[in-house]
Amino acid sequence: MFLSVLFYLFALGTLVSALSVVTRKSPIAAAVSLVCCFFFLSALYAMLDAHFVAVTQVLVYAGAIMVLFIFVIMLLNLRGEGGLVRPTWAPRALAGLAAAGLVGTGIVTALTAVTAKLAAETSPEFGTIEQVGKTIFGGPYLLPFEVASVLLTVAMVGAVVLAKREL
Amino acid sequence: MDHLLSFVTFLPLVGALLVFACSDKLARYMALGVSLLTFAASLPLWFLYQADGRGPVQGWPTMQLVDGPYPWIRDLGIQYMVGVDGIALLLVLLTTLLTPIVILSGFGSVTKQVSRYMGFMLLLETGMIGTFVALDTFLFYVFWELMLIPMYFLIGIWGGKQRLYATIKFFIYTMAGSLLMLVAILVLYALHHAQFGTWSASIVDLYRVNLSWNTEKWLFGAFALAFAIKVPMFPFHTWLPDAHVEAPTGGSVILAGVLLKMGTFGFIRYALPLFPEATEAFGPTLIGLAVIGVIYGALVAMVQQDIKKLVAYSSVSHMGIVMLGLFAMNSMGLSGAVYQMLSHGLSTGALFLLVGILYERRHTREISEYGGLAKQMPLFAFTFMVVMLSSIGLPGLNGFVGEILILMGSFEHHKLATGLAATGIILGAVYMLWVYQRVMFGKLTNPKNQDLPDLSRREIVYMAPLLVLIVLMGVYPQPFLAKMAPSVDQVLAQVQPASARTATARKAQPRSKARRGSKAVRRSKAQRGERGAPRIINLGTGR
Amino acid sequence: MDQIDLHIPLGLSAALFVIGMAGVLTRKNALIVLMSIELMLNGVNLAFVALARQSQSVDGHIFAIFVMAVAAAEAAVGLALIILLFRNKVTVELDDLNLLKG
Amino acid sequence: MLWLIPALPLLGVVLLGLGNRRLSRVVAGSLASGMVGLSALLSFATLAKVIATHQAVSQTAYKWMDVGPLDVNIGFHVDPLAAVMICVVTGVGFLIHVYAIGYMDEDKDAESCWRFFAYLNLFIFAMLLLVMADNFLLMFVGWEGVGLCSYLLIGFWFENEAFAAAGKKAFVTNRVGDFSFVLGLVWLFWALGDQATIDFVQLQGVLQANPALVGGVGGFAVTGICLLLFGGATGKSAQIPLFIWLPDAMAGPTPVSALIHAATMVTSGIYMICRLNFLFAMSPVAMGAIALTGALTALLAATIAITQNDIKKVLAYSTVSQLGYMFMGVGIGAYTAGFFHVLTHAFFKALLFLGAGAIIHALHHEQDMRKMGGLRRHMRGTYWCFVAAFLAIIGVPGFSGFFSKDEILWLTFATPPEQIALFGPGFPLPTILWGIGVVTAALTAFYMSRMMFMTFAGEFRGHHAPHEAPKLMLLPLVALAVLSVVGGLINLPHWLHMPAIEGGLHHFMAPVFAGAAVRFDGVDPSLEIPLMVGTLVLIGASVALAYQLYVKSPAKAAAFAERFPRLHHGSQNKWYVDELYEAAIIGPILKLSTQVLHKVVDVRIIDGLVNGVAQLTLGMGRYYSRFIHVGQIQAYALAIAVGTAVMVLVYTVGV
Repeated sequence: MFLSVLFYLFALGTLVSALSVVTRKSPIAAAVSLVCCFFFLSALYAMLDAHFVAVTQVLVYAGAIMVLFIFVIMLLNLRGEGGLVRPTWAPRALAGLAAAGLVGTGIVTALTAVTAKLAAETSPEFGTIEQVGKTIFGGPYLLPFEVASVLLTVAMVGAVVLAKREL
Repeated sequence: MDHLLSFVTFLPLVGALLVFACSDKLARYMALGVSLLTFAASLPLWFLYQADGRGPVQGWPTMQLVDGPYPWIRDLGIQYMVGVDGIALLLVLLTTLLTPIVILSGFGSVTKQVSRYMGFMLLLETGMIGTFVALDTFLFYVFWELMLIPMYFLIGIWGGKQRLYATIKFFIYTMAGSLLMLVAILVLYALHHAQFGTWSASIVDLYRVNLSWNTEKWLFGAFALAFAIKVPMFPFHTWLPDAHVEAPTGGSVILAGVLLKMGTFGFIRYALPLFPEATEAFGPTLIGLAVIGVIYGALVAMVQQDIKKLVAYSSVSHMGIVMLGLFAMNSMGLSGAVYQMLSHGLSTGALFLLVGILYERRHTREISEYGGLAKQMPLFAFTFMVVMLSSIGLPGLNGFVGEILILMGSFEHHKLATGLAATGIILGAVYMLWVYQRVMFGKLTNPKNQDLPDLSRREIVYMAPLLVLIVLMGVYPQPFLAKMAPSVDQVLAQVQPASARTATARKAQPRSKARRGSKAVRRSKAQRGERGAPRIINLGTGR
Repeated sequence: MDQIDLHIPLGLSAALFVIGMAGVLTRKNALIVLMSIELMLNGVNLAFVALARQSQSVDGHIFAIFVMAVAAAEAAVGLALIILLFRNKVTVELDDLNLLKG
Repeated sequence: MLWLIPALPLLGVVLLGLGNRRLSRVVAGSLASGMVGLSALLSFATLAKVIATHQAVSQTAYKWMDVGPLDVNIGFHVDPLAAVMICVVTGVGFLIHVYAIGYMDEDKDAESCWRFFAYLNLFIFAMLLLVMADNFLLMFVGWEGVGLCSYLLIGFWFENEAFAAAGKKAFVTNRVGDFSFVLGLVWLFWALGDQATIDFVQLQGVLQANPALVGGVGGFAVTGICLLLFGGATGKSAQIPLFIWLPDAMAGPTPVSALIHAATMVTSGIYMICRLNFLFAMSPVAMGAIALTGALTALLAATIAITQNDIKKVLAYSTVSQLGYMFMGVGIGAYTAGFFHVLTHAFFKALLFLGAGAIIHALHHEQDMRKMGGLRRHMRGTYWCFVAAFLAIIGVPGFSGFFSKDEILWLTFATPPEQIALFGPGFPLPTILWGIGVVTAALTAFYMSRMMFMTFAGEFRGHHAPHEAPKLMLLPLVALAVLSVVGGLINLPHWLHMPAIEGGLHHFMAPVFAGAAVRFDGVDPSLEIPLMVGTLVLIGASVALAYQLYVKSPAKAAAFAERFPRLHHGSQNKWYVDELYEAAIIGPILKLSTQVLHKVVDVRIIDGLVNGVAQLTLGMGRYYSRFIHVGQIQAYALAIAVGTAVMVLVYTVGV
């Protein structure tokens, strides 16, 4: 019961902080909201027995990626500029919201078909680093995993090439 | 040896990747080396291919040197499978021969972005060979479109003044046709699944699909349109003059030499055997267009002021003859069509090379700018003469063999069309001799032509093989014809609609000829032909 | 935990996705748009994780990890692009970017 | 060894090509002549063998094409007809080669002599293929090959635009004929059905066994085929309507005119009909058409020849006219007579051309007869040779031309009308043809005399002092003169009552023409001598008239021309046939191509449509892009979102 309440709370937190991300005028506020959101999510992952993912979420997202974001915000010294798209585009903003709403409605409608409850129990190893590691390195995911590392390297090189004034 | 064909197909691709990475200077030799290697690798195909042998494909004995099938997109039943029959074999060899020639010709004429030019040429070669050897329709389609991309860049980057217009016109014309063809392939693919319960895009499997007349009609239309644009048949030909005029020399040579053959090859491999009834029904229409093309192309060629445009229109005319042979629906017509495809590839390719040589020296293609060159460039004049004579079908040179076979073949069922098409041959002589007279004969009056150098050693090197083949294929065509004969019979057997099958049976009978002195020899030969009879296996009999 | 319906995490996932999408579509600050994209990716991740638990298979986790890798790459390149953009145009406003206008 | 006969000249071509500029005139000429000479020796050996064994010689070199029902070899078949013909080709060819060594010494560009001899050798090769071929297609190779060589040689001095144009005209006109020939060949091939063949010997067998295949005697198919094949012959042998190229072909060096445009190539049409006599004999209509075409051509060309001033043009029209005789001969079925005339004509016309060449050479390329005259004194050797040829062509008894021409005329007269049933069996076509023939003979005598008198009689009217031809040129002239005089001996007429030697050629050729059943019993045979005498009288009168007009009182000729200006101009301008073709065929085709097909159909209609579609698409794109293509990333994202939304909705709600 307690866990359920906790789950709902975290879910609510996620939702609120997510909304905050897209509504803050200041980028830094949005970024901080996003960090909150990531923490809540991490908690949810943990409750869903995805221990390794939860940890990675904190390390990679809340840690690495968000630091990068905040760093860039500070580097560019951005203040509260940049609210919604310009007034002339108000219809477009509305259209965007409507589209998002439509997609959401669609997804929700689809979800109403889902009646299952979350499985009560899982095996103790489920979601542990060991199991995840074995799955990654012991099966068909090995190659994609290695390719992902290449992707990251490429992204890194790309970022350097793009952002550096002169090489 | 099992993978020789794949090796030949993909060697230029690998080469292209290497060449792209090279410096311009190195790229030339690298590309030449790769293309020569490809040619060398493709030569064994000629010897490995046994015209009377049996390949591993069920119901398609003339398909040999098969590599595959290897699953490619397993869940969709799409395979990698390549192989050649006698017809594709010759076209592959034509491709591998022309590519090094074209690359060598580009040594002088291409000055900017050389490595890319050479790379695109090699990429194009893979596309062309792949199109000829693919035995899976999806694979075929991939190669078919792959050809388009390098060609687009070749015209668009290294072309003349109007190159963008030309390249986009070329691209969209071709694309419009090939997309329809893709739809048709998909429909066939789906029908195959509906009828046999398995997904397969293999051409052999698709041959078996039963089609209602209504479906067949539309599918044939889609395929025929795609191929007719590529051929090009009147009235889908207007991309050709533009593309040829704007393309760099190498592009024109490949375009005329190989790419146009894709259309006729497509008819032989796909449109005809897949849709025999529609072929029979629409044959007269296509023959009509072909004949119009023959005469129209020749007439329009006659009045061109631009040499390249003239040659381009002559291609329209010549390819019309090929189409006439294709739809003659007998072995002479079809063999002639295939032979003419090869001849046209050689002679028109050579013509474009020669025009390119002139253009390289004078940077103009206006006929009126020239005159009297024979005095200044005797070797060039001689080469031009031989190629021109080949193009107008002088007996003893390669063009004649194809033309006469086509005329003889098509006369069986289409007397009027044959008669009309033959007038195109007269006109062919008119415009070719006329342009020759205007360019080569007379006094050398234009001061700019005063000291044009004759053929350089490099130019001699790449023209020589073409000349040798032009003569060889004229005086001794039998080896080529023998290579393709069983394949031609195979295609014909597949194309015969049920109604006409009996005629095929008659054809398979030993030919009784009252030949003086050598009756016994003839008999045994006929028996060899008889052995070919069971070739006509169950392909298409499912209909 | 036995009281929770599966559609709670899935619904939350959808909500995150839609919120992110709304952000992408309506905000003009490129940084916030990037953050919104991260939100969308996280929405997907949540669905992966929830369904992985439901199906008792860690494959979903692995996908989530892959998504993170891609997100990291995307963030790195995206931020680099923003820096570049800022350097050239002294703005991160997407409205000012209309070179694609035909 | 049969293959060596054509192979030697081909080898000559290759050697000359390899040697090219390094070869001097004499070396190149000797090489070429040597090859043809060797070939000639082999030809005579072959002829001797054929005479001795009474058997055709054949040889198959290799398989050329074998496709479906078509099976062609590169094979040679030398029967009596071909045996005689190859001897003429190589023999006369050899003489002319030798002559050409002398003739070409003044060529400005001595370096191109090798080219000239290479072309000549190539021509001999092609002509031999044509003659020796054992099948239609190989014959066609030679057939077009000689056309090509003719093209190359006419345009040999290609720096002169007019010469190059003449070459092109020759080739294209020949092509028109070849087109007809090919259609005839293809039709014949398919008409035979299961027994289709293009081998001459087999063809004869098939047709004799089963004439119904081509519709039997007088059938539609056989008539069509024969007319189409004859169409090919009109091109090659310069008959109406395709004779226009031959006079222009005189642009080529004179040895070429002698070899190609007099002795050999132009007779290939007659040769072809002789070779296919068994086929042509099946169609009386076609035979009639051939005979009539021949007769009309003979007359037309003769009427043009009488007013030409260019010595070579006179000879050219004379050739066309004589070819007309030959066609008349083969048309009525007198194959041997026609072929006999081919032989004698080869001798005397080659001689005339070579003689004219010697004159032109002596006068530094002056061809206008008005600037000649009195050459009898300056060029004695040439003069006497010329006289021999002159007597032969006008048909003075004893000379070769007399025998062949007289035989044709008599047999024409004696042909039963139903044998050449062009206008129905009752029509007296043979008599009309004979009449035309006699008139033409008189005209021939007139214009040849005119030429003789203008050239050799009177005083020299030119500038450069003429000189006698060098030995190298004179020797072939003498050889041909001898042949022109005695050539008739090979086929003496029966009324000489010398059974041992009469009709030699006729007996020798008999097996070749055995397949064609022709009769010449339409009239009383006793008329033969009187008719001959009458013709001779007419010829004599013509010569006398020419003497009057051109030697005695030249003013009368001019006055005569002024009396009938239309006739004179018409004749001088070749009855405006070229102009007619230009206006009726060439002009409209060019106009159609430029004005309609290219400018309207291609550019306006087809490309207009294509570009129109492109413009439409572009326009639509421009119009709509104002709303959609705004350049804002989010706008595009919105489009994606809307699309996604629709998809999701379709999926969930199931619209």
